[in-house]
Amino acid sequence: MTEPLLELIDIEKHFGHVIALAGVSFSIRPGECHCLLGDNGAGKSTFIKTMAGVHKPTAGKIRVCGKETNFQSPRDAMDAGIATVYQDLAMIPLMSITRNFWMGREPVRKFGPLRFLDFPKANAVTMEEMRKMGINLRAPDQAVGTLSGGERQTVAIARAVYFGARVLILDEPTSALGVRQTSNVLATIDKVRKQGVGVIFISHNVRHALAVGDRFTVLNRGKTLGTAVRGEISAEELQDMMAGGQELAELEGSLGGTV
Amino acid sequence: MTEPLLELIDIEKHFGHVIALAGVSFSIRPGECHCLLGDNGAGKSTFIKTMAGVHKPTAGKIRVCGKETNFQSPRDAMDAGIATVYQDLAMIPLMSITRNFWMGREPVRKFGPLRFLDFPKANAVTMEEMRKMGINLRAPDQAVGTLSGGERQTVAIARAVYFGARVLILDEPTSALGVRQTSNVLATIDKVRKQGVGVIFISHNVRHALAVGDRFTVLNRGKTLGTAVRGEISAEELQDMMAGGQELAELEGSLGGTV
Amino acid sequence: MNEAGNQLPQTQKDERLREISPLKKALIRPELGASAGTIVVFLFFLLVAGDSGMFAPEGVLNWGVVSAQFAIIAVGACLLMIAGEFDLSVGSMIGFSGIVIALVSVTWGYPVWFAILVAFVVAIGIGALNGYLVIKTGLPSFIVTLAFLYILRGLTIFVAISTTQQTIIGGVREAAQGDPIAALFGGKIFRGLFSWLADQGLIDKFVAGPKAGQPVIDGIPMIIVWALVLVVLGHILLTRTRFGNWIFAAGGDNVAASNSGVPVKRVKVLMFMLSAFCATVFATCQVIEFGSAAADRGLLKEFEAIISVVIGGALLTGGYGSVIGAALGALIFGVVQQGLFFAGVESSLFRVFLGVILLLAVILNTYIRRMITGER
Amino acid sequence: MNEAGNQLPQTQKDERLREISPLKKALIRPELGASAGTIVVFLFFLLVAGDSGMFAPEGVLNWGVVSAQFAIIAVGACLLMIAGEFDLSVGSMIGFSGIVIALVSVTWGYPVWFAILVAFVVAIGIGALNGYLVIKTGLPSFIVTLAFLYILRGLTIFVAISTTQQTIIGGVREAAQGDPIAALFGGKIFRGLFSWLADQGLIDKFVAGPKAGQPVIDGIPMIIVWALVLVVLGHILLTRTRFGNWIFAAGGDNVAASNSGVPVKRVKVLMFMLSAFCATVFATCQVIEFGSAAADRGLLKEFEAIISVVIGGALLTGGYGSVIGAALGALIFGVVQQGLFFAGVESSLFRVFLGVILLLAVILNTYIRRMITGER
Amino acid sequence: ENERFVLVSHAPDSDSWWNTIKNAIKLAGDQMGVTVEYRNPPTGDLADMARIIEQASASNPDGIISTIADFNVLKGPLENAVGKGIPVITINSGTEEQSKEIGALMHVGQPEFDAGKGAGEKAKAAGVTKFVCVNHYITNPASVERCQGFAAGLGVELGSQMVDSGQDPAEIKSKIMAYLQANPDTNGILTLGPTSAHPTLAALDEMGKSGTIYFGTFDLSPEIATAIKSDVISFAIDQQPFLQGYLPVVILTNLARYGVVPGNSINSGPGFVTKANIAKVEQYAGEYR
Ligand SMILES: Nc1ncnc2c1ncn2[C@@H]1O[C@H](COP(=O)(O)OP(=O)(O)OP(=O)(O)O)[C@@H](O)[C@H]1O
Ligand SMILES: Nc1ncnc2c1ncn2[C@@H]1O[C@H](COP(=O)(O)OP(=O)(O)OP(=O)(O)O)[C@@H](O)[C@H]1O
Ligand SMILES: [Mg+2]
Ligand SMILES: [Mg+2]
Repeated sequence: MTEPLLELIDIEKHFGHVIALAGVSFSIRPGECHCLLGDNGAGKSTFIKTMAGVHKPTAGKIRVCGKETNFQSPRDAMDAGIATVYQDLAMIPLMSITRNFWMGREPVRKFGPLRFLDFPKANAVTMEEMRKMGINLRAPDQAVGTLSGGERQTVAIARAVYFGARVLILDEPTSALGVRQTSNVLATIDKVRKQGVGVIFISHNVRHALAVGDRFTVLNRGKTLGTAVRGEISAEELQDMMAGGQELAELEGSLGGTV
Repeated sequence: MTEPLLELIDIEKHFGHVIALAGVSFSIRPGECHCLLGDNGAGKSTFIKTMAGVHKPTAGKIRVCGKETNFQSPRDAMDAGIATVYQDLAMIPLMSITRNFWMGREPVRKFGPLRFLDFPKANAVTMEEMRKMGINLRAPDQAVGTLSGGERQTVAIARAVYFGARVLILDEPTSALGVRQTSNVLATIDKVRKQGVGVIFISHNVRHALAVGDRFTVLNRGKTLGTAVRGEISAEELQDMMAGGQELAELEGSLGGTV
Repeated sequence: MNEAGNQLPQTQKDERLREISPLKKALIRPELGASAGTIVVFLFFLLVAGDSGMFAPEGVLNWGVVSAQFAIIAVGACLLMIAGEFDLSVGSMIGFSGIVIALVSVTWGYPVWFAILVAFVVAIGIGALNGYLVIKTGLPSFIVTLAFLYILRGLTIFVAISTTQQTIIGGVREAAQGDPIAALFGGKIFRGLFSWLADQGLIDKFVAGPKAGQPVIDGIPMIIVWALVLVVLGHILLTRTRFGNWIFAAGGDNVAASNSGVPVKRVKVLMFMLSAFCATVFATCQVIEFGSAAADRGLLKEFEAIISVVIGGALLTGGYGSVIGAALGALIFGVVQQGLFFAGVESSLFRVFLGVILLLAVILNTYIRRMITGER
Repeated sequence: MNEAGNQLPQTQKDERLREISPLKKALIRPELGASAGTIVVFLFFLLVAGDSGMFAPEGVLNWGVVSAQFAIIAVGACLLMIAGEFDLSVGSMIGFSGIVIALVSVTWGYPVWFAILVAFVVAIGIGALNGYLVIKTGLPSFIVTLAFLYILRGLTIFVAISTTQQTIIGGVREAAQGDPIAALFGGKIFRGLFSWLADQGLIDKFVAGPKAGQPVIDGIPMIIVWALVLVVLGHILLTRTRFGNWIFAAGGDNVAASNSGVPVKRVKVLMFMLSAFCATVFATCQVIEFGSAAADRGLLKEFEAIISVVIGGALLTGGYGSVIGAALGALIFGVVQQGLFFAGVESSLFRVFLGVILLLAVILNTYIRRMITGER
Repeated sequence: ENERFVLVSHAPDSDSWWNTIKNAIKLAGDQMGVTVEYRNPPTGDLADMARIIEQASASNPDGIISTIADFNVLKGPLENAVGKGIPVITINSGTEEQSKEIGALMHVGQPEFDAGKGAGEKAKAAGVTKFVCVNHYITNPASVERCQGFAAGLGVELGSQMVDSGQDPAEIKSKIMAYLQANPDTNGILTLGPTSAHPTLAALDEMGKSGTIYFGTFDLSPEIATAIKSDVISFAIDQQPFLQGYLPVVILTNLARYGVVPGNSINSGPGFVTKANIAKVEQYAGEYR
């Protein structure tokens, strides 16, 4: 078994009097897609923000390629090869596509001691990466605000893929997407995974998770309910785990088992 | 066949140089759940905002119980018995649950010529309606900002159900919800429908739609692709219609048909 | 409160919440910061200026009047701020209304009640224009009312100079003699009570000068009455009526509110009009009391109104606040300003104190608000 | 631009878009409103004040210097506003820095270059404090800097009066004689060129008084040089560097930006420091040129800076704007202010004009911005 | 014929005292058949005033009339105007020496410190020992000089006897009342103009102290005149602003037309208006007096 790219051990996170995470462990290996599932408020977003350096854990350890690390800021995590597509996208509508694409990691060209943004390169890369994702842009200096929701989602993923050398985190990338856009995102996950990147995929949709996942971890009320490997678990079992079991059963009955 | 509660005929809506709706017709009868499906940007939200009086249609007719009407404001639509739960919730986090619940239709008590908010009634009804939806509130004057996402969603639906005498519109109520919350919402739709309310349900998720829908209308690029009745159409056909067909096929193959 | 049908048991949640003490819970209200501030400020001045006459009847009246002035404009600013907008033109409006009253009554010779009526109509009209521009263009009210800050001040000076060759127009007191409406703004009430009190020896009498024999306080100025009335009405409007709920909603999230059927635009325009109304009340009281109007009246009053409101716990971006808080903010502002005089502090330091108090109050209020609303 | 791998063909989209003309597309830039405004303003004054000396060399220098003054503070305000914050303490900072320079050099007798250094260090420190408070407390910068507006103005008056018994401190010019750093702020350049021009008869010479025989314009004041340098550097910083991208990002959405690895807090604090730096440049130029510092310098300059920036097309809430636009805004402001004098308009009307121009500019800019950014 | 002069003052837009001067230049302009433009820095910022003088001289008028509110600031621009051959007359604040150094034709005005000192000496004679100087315009240097002069005339330290009152009448009034309550041994008041004098009158009236405190003020207005008559105000320092506006226009016109000019500066004040000479003054107070 390959060594995990990223390992989180007994992570706790408190916000004032709210305990969002009460000891969660998790790992991701190269080339696998590890799905993080769970109810609303289970702590999924909080957990991945901890991986991404946005939150500092109250307790617990983070290991990158076996070495214990402390992320002081999202930059640290990025520098360690962890790229994240947040649930709320982290795009700035007033700025151009190129500027958004490169935000925080702008390419520079040196003129003696001075360093200027390298626009030709930035634009070219942006156009190319978006094209790879299946979107032909009219112009890279178009404002992100003028794009459709699906297009914005794609910019966010393209950016993460381009920079996300080793671990790619996707927080509910499909929840607001249509059927075609969803297929596209799932196909992209598959493609990226085959390149050896570890993908962490968060979803409420068991079917989406089963379509691409290699391992499945279910969070509940800030704790792990356990991790399952692909093939070992059925859609129904997963669904039950996520929802907590008994109550769902009766509803399923009255609705014809189609949830 | 019962007379439609609400009928929209050849609705068009332009925003500046964007044509969001290019002639959409739609109707809803008492006690049915009519699902509105479609890709991102198909115009679903724009369409239901037109029903709800938020947008005025550029062209087309709206009939309420057979009578042609022009909604000048969301209030007009509410007064005609149309209640809406928006995709972006329309809740104000800084305000208390009761104030949010009654927003725009506050109950008043008269003191001679003066009219004051009737807080005892407002609080009691709020507690009671939330309890009916399965949520026991600690206090009705708690700020909505302190509720979890699922709880907020429930307040929005409870409000719409309480006021939504005849037509209830739900814009993607389940997209951000967990499995259990989703079941809850679907069960509520079922309950409300049985009371004779016409429910318009918008979703990207074909399975959710099939679970509760009586009729299914698919929008694509601002136009109707057609309306199907429950039982006449399978999940696969619906999915294909929503996504536009051929491209999806290949993806499905590589992902094991589980989208 | 019933145990039936509980699919999502609330009690389970508690496992993930640490406890908040019930006392803390009872105390956290929007006005808490301002109430605490008021107590601290009074204790402070009792200590450093207790024997300077600050808490003698005349002293109380002194800072009472100043606080009342702040309170009058703070009520308008508070409701407007809760509705999500700003009015930087309050100060210019005060100068403008005053000049209108003096011009119509003294220069043009109409009765004072008519002049006051004209001033109210014109000012409220301008308030409505402010509001109309804000809702129509979607521009931030900061910019629109900043433009009116300049436009109104310029017009005031221009009108005053081009009609009377002066920027101060006097003689309003003489014109207002016997005018019933003017007395509503410039008179005093409870005169009988105070002379009785003085006769009983409960308050002092003048011992020398032209007023020898009269009580040192001969009544409560109407400006204090106006302030109290506006605060009480504003508080009831905001917390007890349907319209009050709409004010909160308009400021909290105007799209959400208007989607829910709240007539947001009407609410906002009305609040701009209220702000203009309060400015005109302020101006009228001042003009009637001092008998003259000047083009430079009200300079920087908009900031003082905003500061009172913010000290009182309102959120600058709207949707949260309290009229009682704003009134307490005005009280703190007035007491500190006058108290420093009583305490004999170098007067230029007043601004330094004001700035520091503003900062401290706002930090405290933010902490309280986050506890109440779960904001992050 | 390649035809391969196009799963979501872009071309299909066009069916739902009406056409925009290419000319319109080429023109819509953030500075468009300000550029158009500049042209209109110049045409206007060429018509009404063309023969008043406004466009003679001295006239040009006159409004040039005034515009340069506005431009210096507008650059700081512009970058800060794009980064999503406000600074209402600019005016007080100008007064404060000036008094510091005069106090250290004249009253305490240190060399002027040292006094200037002290002023910059203190001012930038206060700017950093402003920024620190804003990011640390999460309070709106409106409130924090409003507090500093009062605190700094109060301190300025207090310090001036308590050390020298005056609110004005003169004698800086004498102290600055021969000081190399002072010349950087108060000197003139191209003196040789201008005396040559005067010898050629291209510009007039003084005919009387102590300066008889010297050209009426003997050089370009350093304040214009500072303005140009700051505008050019600011523009390059904003549009051509990585840091510039961070400024946009910080103002556009600070959570998104910091999640993407932009050091938002650092950017904001630095922009507050820049704003203080610009205010101090302004103050230093003024003190060295006029030889005295007064406690009332810079009153209301914060609004003038904000107005220039907003006329220049920046968005009050951050994330959008241009330094060139702000500079054009400053030019419009300066030309209108001085031009009205040249045209002989009643000066109280200046404010009315200013307010109206502000409104018009902002409405135009909003329209342009919506076209560019697809905002709704 | 139809010469054009510019008068530049240091007062903010709303300063009412300058109306007398505005009226005077209008009258003089009508009488002499010339145009006189009035300019001032809107907020009273003296650096802005320097720009206005530069602007005025760039517009090549036939003469400039200006105050010397701050010699340091205004010296350069005024020298340049003189250098361009534009005749300059200085008025109001500033001294004769400063005016000469600039190269102006003459100075028509009253030195602020001396005016304050004169008032202080008068007050000392009346037995004033502790006073309050109500400064409604503390950021203006001339205002502080007046208070300092008054203190010097009394022979006491100014210290905290100068109050920064702000410009709002109600605030001025309540600040005076607060000050007098906290310092009951105050027996003298100096106000610097109608803006602070009127609320002070109201404050004294309300405290029943009208006439019990020695009260002097700068400048005149109808209210001040009334108060002098009723013994509430002991004197008003009248620098006769009318002359400061009227004379320069007449002198500059005659210089432009006939080349004649008086050789000396003119002291327009301080003149003390008391009950004795109030009658004449009263009729035109606020307009020409
Ligand atoms: N900054 C914060 N301050 C206080 N509480 C927080 C904060 N962020 C998150 N929480 C709380 O932590 C818990 C976990 O939230 P989180 O967003 O991680 O859930 P999630 O699993 O992503 O849910 P969803 O499926 O709805 O996105 C929630 O109860 C939430 O209210
Ligand atoms: N106010 C507006 N101004 C301009 N264009 C708009 C406006 N509102 C919506 N649109 C455009 O109209 C189209 C339809 O948008 P709408 O929000 O109705 O789609 P939707 O079907 O609800 O999509 P989703 O599934 O993503 O919610 C989109 O192209 C959108 O960009
Ligand atoms: Mg989440
Ligand atoms: Mg939608």
